[in-house]
Amino acid sequence: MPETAAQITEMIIIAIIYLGIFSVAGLFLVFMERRVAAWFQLRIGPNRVGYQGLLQTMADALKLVSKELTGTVKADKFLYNLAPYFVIISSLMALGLIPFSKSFQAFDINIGIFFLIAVSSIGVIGILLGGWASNNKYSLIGAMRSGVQTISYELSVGLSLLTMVLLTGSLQLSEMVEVQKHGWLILQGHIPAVIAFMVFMIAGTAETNRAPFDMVEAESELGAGFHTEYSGMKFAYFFLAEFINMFIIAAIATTVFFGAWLSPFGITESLPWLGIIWFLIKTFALVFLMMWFRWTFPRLRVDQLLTLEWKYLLPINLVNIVVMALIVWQKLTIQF
Amino acid sequence: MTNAALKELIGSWFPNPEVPVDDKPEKGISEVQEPQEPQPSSLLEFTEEGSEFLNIIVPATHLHALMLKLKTHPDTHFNYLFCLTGMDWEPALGVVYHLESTEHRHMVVVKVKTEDRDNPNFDSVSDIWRTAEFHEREVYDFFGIKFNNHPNLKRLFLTDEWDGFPLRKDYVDDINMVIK
Amino acid sequence: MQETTTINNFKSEEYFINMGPQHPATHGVLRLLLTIDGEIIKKVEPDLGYIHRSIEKMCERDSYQQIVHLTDRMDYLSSHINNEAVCLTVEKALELEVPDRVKVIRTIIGELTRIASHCLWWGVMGMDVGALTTYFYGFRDREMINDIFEETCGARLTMNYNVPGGLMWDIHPNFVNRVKKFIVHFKTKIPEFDRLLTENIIFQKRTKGVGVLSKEDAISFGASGPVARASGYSCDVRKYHPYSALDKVTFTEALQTQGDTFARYVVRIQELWESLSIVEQLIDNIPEGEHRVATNAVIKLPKGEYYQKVETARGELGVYVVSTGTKNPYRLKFRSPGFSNLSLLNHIAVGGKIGDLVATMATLDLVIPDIDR
Amino acid sequence: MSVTGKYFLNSRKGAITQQYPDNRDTLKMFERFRGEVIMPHDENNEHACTGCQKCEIACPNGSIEIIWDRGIDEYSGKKRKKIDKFVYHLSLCTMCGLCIDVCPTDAIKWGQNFENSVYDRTKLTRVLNKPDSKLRAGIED
Repeated sequence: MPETAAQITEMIIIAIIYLGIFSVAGLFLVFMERRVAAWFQLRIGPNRVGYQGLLQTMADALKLVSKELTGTVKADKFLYNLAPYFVIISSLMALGLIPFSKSFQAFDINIGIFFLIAVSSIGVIGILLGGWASNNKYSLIGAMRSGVQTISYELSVGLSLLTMVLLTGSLQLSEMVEVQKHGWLILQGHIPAVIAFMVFMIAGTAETNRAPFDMVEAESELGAGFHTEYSGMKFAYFFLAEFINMFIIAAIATTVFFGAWLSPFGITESLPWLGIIWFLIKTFALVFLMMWFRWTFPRLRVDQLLTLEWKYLLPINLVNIVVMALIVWQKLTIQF
Repeated sequence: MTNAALKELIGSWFPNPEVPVDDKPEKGISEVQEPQEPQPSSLLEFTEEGSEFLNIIVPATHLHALMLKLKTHPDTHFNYLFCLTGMDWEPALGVVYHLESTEHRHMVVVKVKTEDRDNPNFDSVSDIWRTAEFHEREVYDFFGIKFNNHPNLKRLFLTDEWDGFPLRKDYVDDINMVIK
Repeated sequence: MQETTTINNFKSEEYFINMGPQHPATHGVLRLLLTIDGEIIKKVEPDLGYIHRSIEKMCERDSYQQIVHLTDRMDYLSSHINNEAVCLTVEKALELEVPDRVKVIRTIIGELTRIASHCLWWGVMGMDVGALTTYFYGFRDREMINDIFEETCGARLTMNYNVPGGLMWDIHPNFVNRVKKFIVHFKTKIPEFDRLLTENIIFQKRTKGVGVLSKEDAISFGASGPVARASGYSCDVRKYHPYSALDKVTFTEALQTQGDTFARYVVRIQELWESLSIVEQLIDNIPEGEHRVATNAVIKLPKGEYYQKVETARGELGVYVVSTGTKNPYRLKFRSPGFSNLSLLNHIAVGGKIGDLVATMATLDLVIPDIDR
Repeated sequence: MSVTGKYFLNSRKGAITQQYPDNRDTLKMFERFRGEVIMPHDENNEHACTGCQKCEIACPNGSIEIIWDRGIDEYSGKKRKKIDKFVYHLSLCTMCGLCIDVCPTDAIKWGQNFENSVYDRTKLTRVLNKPDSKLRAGIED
């Protein structure tokens, strides 16, 4: 087999594996959200299909696939159909960078973090397109809110990650993890790192359009926001992408703040394959935290959302970067 | 204020031009019942029969002036219009206003009537009590009573093309109405 | 700013949007015609009548016993209080003195209805501002009350427990125990309500200073109930015109002066405490006696006009009966609290955002069948 | 968050869900529950309805129709009213309870069945007295 063909085959195989991960993770996250929400709300949650309802989301996905695709007559058909793919492809691309373990990472480029931030903000184009092309006023309001929100909170995500990059000195994800062998970054950077983590979680929740920042959907205000006019599998793409984005935000936080696949205090250093388990445990803990937010807090108003970003998070972030720089300069980091 | 005091006060606002003011004492209920009696000293009719409140029956021309006075006069100060009812007395159409003063906590009922069934017409009180805006729309909707100077007088519950005024006694709808 | 063009009364930046009749925030089939400039609301115009059943016309053909069950279908969240209003009117007209036992039971169930209604409102309020979990907590407590009702009255929502002259049945033997259990349970839950929503900083930011209604406007718009009391207008019918056993209990009227959405919220939470204390005062002192006095099978009210007001969970409900002495009322008018409260929506929502409108509407606590009678 | 967190941890025992079709056997309605109007018959296939039509008058919606006849009462030998069919339109019924309240002989009662939905509208019109049933002895208006 010629080398290029082999490479292409390899890429295809990897792509298929990632697609599998994508769908399984997405479906599991949906299921987890439903169960967690149910437990918060004195309910039982889906427990009929499969063991403890594990196959419930599979059944739902099947139902969605088999449903009719409806749309408005005056919609811009091309953009309308294109929008879900934007959203889902951007989140799929971001997934490729996540270092599940030392050897399990699709591509480890030297601008890893930068690429993640860049890619994850493409998704908003899909939302804007979807809202615009649906020819629905509620969708349009939702899409505009989404644009405003994502552009604002992109800054905080970037800056809070930049704070941590000061510590590692590299944008490459694998190197960032290597640095954390001497203590997770949230410990190394202590106070500014904790602040950066908090800012990142808030901004990350906002960027994935989840409650309490679900201005975009805001079902009590806008019906369903930008995907009001979508149905069947196209709706499912949006839905799935939302959950994958949540997973990605949690995964980035795990990588940058909690040492990715590294076990706490190196207790399972000798068993490298356990890394993936550690990674998933940490990620799902953060995902759970985001779900906890969602099922507890009321939604912000759109102007308050912007106030929070521009008047509070951004200045805090900027100060935080300076503090972090001072700490790195004075070598005040905690290292084991 | 007691009903009698209210009656004294309110009655003095609209003296009957045909009767000298200090000529006759007010007779109250009996005058309403028997129109052959001598002219009352006020343009307003008062009655307390069959009701726990003081009822004032006012000619349509004086409705708005009376209402404004009732609201603004410091002794009456009826600032809370809590019920506005359209009525079909057969043949007369009318409106019943229930007023309360949040300061003095007394209540009064004002009634206004018209015999004109085809084009009943009263002055709107929505500039005095803003709640009347919706209530008058409801009355217009069900009784077809028009209110002059109402800011937005159109059907509230029924569709614009609805034919007839359902709460009138002579309204017939063979399909939707079940008569027992 | 450049000159704006105006077409059909719309400025070029403004556009028109339909909120409802099937919108999650309108809680029923209320349709609001919004004129919006971006996110800012310029005008709200309610469009009603989607479920108008003309109950007033139906009442003109029904006997007085039959009217009672129609009032269940008006404000279905405080159906018992609606029933009570009609029964009180009929009893007033007939000059019928009902036994003390009936009065006390009516008041207890009325206050429980109020608690149930406010529980539902609290859950839905949380949901409207985006906190979905409140819905289930509110419904859990409401469910306990509904079980009590079901055991005693036979139905959970449209109870029709009152008849002119008393109650349809005596209370169930378990009633007192269950209510006591509920009081103990609910006392631990209201602080939880507070912790979950009232003290939440996002919630306070969403509601404080939003939809401000001044006292003068509240009176002029005929507001009643918690909406008016949040503006500082003391209007509790239970205080000023006590009916049933309400003159025997002591309670303070919940009053706030800010008049904003948060004040309306706080008033309702306070009312939960008030109603609970009223129930607590009465539940041990249900006097023995008949649960009903006999009336004629055909009730004919004496000629005249009768007006009775009661305080439902939403405000002042008035029943205005005009009788000509026959077995049917000549004209029956329900002065529903929601109708007047809805009329002020345009006044307080203009200038706010869409999110504000939703929060404001949630605290007006509109029940659409009450408006579309 | 503390409130929701507490409920999350106690979710096992705190769930208030009624798993409805599964708990059909254990689900018991209260005895006063107003599900539908029924006419109890005893073991001799006898009911207590004298056909006085008070319920028919009391019903606000016309959901009760009594088709009656005059016949010889076999216990007393007198000629009196007898019901032929007690027709009950469940589709019109609002469960107000006035008919049961007004019934002088307690011939009709509330049934606790709440699963009232059927596939065919005609099934909602019921004849409450069983075929060949007759009036119990000693029941007078």
